[in-house]
Amino acid sequence: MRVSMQNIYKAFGTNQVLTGVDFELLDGEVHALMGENGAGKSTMMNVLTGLHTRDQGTITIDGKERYFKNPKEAEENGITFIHQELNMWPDMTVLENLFIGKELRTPLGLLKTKEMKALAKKQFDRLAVSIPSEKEAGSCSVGEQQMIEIAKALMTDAKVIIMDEPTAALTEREIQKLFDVIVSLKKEGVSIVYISHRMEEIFTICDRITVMRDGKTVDTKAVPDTNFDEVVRKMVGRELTDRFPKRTSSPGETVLEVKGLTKKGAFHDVNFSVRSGEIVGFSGLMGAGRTEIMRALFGLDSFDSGEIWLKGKKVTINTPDQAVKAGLGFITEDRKDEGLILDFSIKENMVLPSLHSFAPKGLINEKSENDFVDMLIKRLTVKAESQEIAVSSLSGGNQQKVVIAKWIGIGPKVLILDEPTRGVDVGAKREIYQLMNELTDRGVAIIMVSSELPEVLGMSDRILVVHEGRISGELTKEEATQEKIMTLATGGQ
Amino acid sequence: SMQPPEWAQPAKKDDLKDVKIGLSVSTLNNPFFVALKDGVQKEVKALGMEVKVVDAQNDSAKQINDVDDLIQQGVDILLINPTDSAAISTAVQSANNIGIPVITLDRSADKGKVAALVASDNIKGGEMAADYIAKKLGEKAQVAELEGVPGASATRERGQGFHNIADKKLKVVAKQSADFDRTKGLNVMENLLQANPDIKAVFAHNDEMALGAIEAINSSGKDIMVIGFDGNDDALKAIKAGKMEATVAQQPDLIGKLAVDAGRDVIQGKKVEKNIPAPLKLVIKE
Amino acid sequence: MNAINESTKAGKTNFVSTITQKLGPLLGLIILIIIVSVLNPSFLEPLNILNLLRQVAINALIAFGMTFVILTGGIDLSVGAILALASALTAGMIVSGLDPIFAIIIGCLLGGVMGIVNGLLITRGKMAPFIATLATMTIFRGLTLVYTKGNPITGLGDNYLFQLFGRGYFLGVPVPAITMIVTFVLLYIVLHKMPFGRKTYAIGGNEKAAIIAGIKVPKVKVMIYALSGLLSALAGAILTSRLNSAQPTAGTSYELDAIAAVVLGGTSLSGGKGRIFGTLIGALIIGTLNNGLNLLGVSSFYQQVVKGIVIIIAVLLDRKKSA
Amino acid sequence: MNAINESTKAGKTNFVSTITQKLGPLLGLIILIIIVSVLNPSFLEPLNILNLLRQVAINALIAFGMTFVILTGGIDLSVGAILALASALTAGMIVSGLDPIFAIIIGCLLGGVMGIVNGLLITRGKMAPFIATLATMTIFRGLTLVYTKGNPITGLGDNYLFQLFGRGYFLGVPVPAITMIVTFVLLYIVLHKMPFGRKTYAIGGNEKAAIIAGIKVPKVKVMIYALSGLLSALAGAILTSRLNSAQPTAGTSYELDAIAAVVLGGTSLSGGKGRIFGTLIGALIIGTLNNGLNLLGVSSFYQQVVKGIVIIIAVLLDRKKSA
Ligand SMILES: Nc1ncnc2c1ncn2[C@@H]1O[C@H](COP(=O)(O)OP(=O)(O)OP(=O)(O)O)[C@@H](O)[C@H]1O
Ligand SMILES: Nc1ncnc2c1ncn2[C@@H]1O[C@H](COP(=O)(O)OP(=O)(O)OP(=O)(O)O)[C@@H](O)[C@H]1O
Ligand SMILES: [Mg+2]
Ligand SMILES: [Mg+2]
Repeated sequence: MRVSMQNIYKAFGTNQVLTGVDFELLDGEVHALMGENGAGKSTMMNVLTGLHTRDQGTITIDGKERYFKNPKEAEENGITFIHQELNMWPDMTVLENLFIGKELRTPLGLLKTKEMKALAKKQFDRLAVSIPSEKEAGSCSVGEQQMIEIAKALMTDAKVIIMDEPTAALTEREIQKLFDVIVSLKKEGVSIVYISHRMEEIFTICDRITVMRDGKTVDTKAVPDTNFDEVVRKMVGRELTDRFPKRTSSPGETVLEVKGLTKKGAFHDVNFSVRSGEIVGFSGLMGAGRTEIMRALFGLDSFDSGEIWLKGKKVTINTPDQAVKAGLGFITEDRKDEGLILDFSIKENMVLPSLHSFAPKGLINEKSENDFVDMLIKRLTVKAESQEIAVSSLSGGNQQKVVIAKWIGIGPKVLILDEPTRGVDVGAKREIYQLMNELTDRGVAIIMVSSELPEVLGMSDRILVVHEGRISGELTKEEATQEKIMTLATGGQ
Repeated sequence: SMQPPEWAQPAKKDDLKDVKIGLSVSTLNNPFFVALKDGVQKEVKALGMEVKVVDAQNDSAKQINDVDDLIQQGVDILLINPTDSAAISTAVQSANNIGIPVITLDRSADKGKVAALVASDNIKGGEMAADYIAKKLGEKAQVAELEGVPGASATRERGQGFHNIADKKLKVVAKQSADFDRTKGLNVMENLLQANPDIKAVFAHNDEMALGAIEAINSSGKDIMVIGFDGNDDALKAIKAGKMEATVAQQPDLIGKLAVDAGRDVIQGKKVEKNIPAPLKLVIKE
Repeated sequence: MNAINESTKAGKTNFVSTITQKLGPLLGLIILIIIVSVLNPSFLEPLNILNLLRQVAINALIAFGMTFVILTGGIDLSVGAILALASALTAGMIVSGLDPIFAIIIGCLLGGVMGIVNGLLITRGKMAPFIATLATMTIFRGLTLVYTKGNPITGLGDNYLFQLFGRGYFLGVPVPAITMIVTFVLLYIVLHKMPFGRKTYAIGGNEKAAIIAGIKVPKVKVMIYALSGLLSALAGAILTSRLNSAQPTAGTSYELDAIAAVVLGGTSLSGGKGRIFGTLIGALIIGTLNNGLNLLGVSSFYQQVVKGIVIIIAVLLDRKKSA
Repeated sequence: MNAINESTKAGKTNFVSTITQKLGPLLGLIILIIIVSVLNPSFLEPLNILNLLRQVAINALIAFGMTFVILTGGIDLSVGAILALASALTAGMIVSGLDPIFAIIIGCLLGGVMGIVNGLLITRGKMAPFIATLATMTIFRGLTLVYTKGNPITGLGDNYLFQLFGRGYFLGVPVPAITMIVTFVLLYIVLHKMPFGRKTYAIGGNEKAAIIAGIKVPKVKVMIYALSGLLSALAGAILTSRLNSAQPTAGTSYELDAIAAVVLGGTSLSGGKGRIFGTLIGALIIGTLNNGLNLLGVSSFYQQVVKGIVIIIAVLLDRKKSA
């Protein structure tokens, strides 16, 4: 199926998101769509599939003008969208999730459960995963959930599949399987729109690349005719010298020490320490238990045994407020769900953990609050018209900067960053790395949990690898390689 | 200060030609008070006066607001059917302050100056019911009592009157509140019958509950005498049809009429009785 | 902290917790029945059980509709008011000479229409269900009083079928109980065996995702509020027949009893989780409490205290289990 | 689709929408006042305005507490019951010879304790606020009836200060109105100028994020339900003084009026968004409606219909603007 979108305009209120974008998808190609956060990639695809209506422009499908009223109509006409945010019903079973809105039914209107189960199994086999169809979707790992979404799309006999960051939550093995499926789909003549911030993947799997910036198409090129640096330059509109800025700080004395931290069924005998000015990277497969360790450390979850020492003193951390008091900051992996209050302004979000320091006499001193936030906005180069606008209107990268800024106010001794650049574009990524460097220069100890190996290798002073809830090895910056990390992460020696 | 400021006091009217009456009713969700209101309106019309009606919906706080609002509209006399005797006192006092005479209907006011109270004697009515049962079924018969909304003066007074006699002459084996409500009367009665199969008579604090109780008794197949209170249309019909034994009938429309008449007398400067009794009668099948 | 932990549910405990979750309310009911019947054996007499079933029917019917509403994450405060208005209109039609059974059918449809008004305010008007149905509750109550002038409507004649509907027995079982059971079976099928039920859960679980999945969310919601209205009107018809009259203040605070039944049955007020079987049990718990406390001669003042405490204990136990 | 577009709020429109959002309810109130006073000029007479303020005070005080509760995404159905129970206990203390002012203070504290019970059920017990406060509502109502034996408590003596509290004037303004305004100013400062207010909004905006930011969410919530209970008890004290007695059924369905005031004031029932100034306006709107409809001689049946319709219109207009 050939899809052509021409001169598409779309605004949300006064926010002009698409300003005359063009896009052309051919039969049986894998077409990468790239651009910074907020460039309008997801929006363009939502316009195509009818979730949003365009303000202007034409869409043709196989040469004929065609506009869908809603995603379901698009799907019935062969265009399926795997959304960036998982569209899951955590309390419903996997099977119910797969067939929502398109259940098979008898002429009397009753559900045909057996047939649906068989169909589900067929798709899961194709993806080489085994997920019991009676399992509650919410108890599946994020990777499994992503696989369910993909299976859902495969079930529709699609001619075009749009994948919006499908690999953000997948393991290497799962990604490989997905790529196999993409190749076989391509052979069947299915066209694929592939949206991702992961450069390596784009160059592995895609045939052509379209780069967007500020709601416009910048360029479309075949993959062999372009390279990494050119794509990045077109995306951000300027030259990006190096992806990972140079680490300059040198680690000082030990700030945090974790001894024998254990929680049955989650992690066992976790020992590690972080020094001031040091970045310790936590690597491992998806679901290895890194997030759970950090949540326990921060007092969000309970643990069974173990000790936490800060600057040589044993501390008790049972609740997050104790952690914050002790000087810990936690940037969670899900910024929308746990990091930000979306309706709050930038200012209100940034001062939240340190509110009381702005109200020495009980009343909040707005002037010092404003000054402080202005300073942070400038230092972190948050792109926003004012500190009063709601964070929900910021792009992903800028939102992430607000989350980090939040913790600067408490003067943290230790900062935990869980997947700090997930879903963040190259330009913003670099700025976040720079910020981490600045923080360590001031003596902050940083724990960085990340599933992106280049990031772990590029930014950490020391790397700990987690495998099934245990620390399976430690590598210095110098000795670490992708291969060594992967071996440790999969349980090899 | 307990008085509104000078600048806010309304100008006193001295033109008594077109008399405006304010009527505050405790509730209009109940046929009794609807009839009472109708009685007022009919008499007012007959006398060529004007009446403003407000409905407190059984909420004492709303009622004193309502009375404030009536005063605001410049009524010359207030007819108040209080939701509660104690709670209405402040409203009566504020009317007194401005010099508007007050007549209460069905219930009295604890404090403040009331020109007249027009009411049937609820205590007496309760006694009549108990006497009737004792007379019909003999002493020590087992009876049940369906009480009205807890705390309502009708509940208290009718209950008091009933027990004045019943505690001596009858055996009250069960009493439960059914909130003056027919549905609750039905459900509560069903359950009471289950717990006390030997009941011979039921006294309900109003006809609504009595009618509910009758439905319960009918489906249980038992033969139990039911006495209600109020004498509303449904109850009278039920008595006529032989389904209900008796009711202590009030005459709400008469209460309304008597109140208006008393009000007229007050305005014309005539002397009125402090307590104006409205006749009460026990209605049984002829 | 709690909010976050709540969602932490490992795979294995799931099976056990599903079982206790399903049996929780039933267990509660059984314990309650045992307590009551030990204290007063007459509770278990057949006639009392039949009475109990009849008393429960009205609340259960309303609570069934409320279950669908709550599953979508909504709430319907207007059920009691719809019951009263529909019942008044039905009685009015009967008095004016319409065939009673025909009047009941029209009355139920009118109840459905009132529910549609709720649904449209919520979907088209984008009002929060709480405030939309709070407003319509006031309006429907007012209209009932306007229509009845505050008086009960009586003189409904003695059509045998009509009387049977609220007061009669069929094969020895009270007709309202039969109506309740038949409705339960139908709705059980709709909720658990048909796509409509899946959509109901999907809306409550994740409304945005439901929209993207092509579910016509507004349409489904309107249908659900219509169902709630229709069932309230049906409950109203039973009440009208039982009382042989329409009461202007009928159904006052029935919404609270219905919501309590749904929650006691284990359905979550935030939507997406719950079962209609639980609601049936919840209604029986409340009915048993009312009936049992009366049988035990507990004063109506203490009855309220006991009811509140039982609700708290039941919900707390349910929480404990799933934690 | 709608649900998704709803969140569409671009940076620039924010400013304009904040303005209309702030003025929306006030505008509604002004329009209402104009309509009423054109139809009946006596509405604007000084005494009526003073009466109106006094009438509004009770609902406004309760609604202030409710605003905090709703901002955290909760709800408190027990306010009316707390009012009744606290009022009965206060009256009981006065009758038994305690100094009335002292009794009022203890009564308010007891109201706060009842609120703490709510708060603990919700935080420790992890109960949904709706069901927790529904249960405590039943319990507190029952306890009130048990304590008062269903009778009003009278004979409160004639302590001048006590009578002044509900019925008196200070500098020409009714004392309840002064209590309301002072409370408003204090709570305004707490909500908009102090960390506690920020925390309140944060919890309603995103509870998980608030927890992670180190806010002691359970503590804040308990304090807020305590505040709501305390203010209900304060309103109860005013009512006791006005009625010169404690009524066992006082405050019935006051929770609905309070919630309506909060929502009319533009606060969102899902939490995190709203202002206490709006609530004051909301309470004035409801008060003006009650007072105005009485002055216009509208029958109480139609009053309900009109009130419901006004609520719908007001909320719909508010939606329109922010859309
Ligand atoms: N429903 C919506 N309402 C309001 N603004 C929206 C909506 N959807 C997207 N936007 C805005 O449109 C812009 C483009 O968003 P879009 O999601 O298309 O970007 P993207 O290129 O997919 O970015 P990312 O790489 O972060 O996914 C952003 O500024 C975003 O805030
Ligand atoms: N809130 C939750 N509910 C259910 N399961 C969870 C939850 N949090 C974690 N898990 C499960 O616990 C295991 C460990 O997950 P964890 O998030 O700690 O891993 P991770 O190494 O940080 O990986 P990720 O990169 O996905 O965060 C996984 O199997 C995950 O599915
Ligand atoms: Mg996107
Ligand atoms: Mg993680």
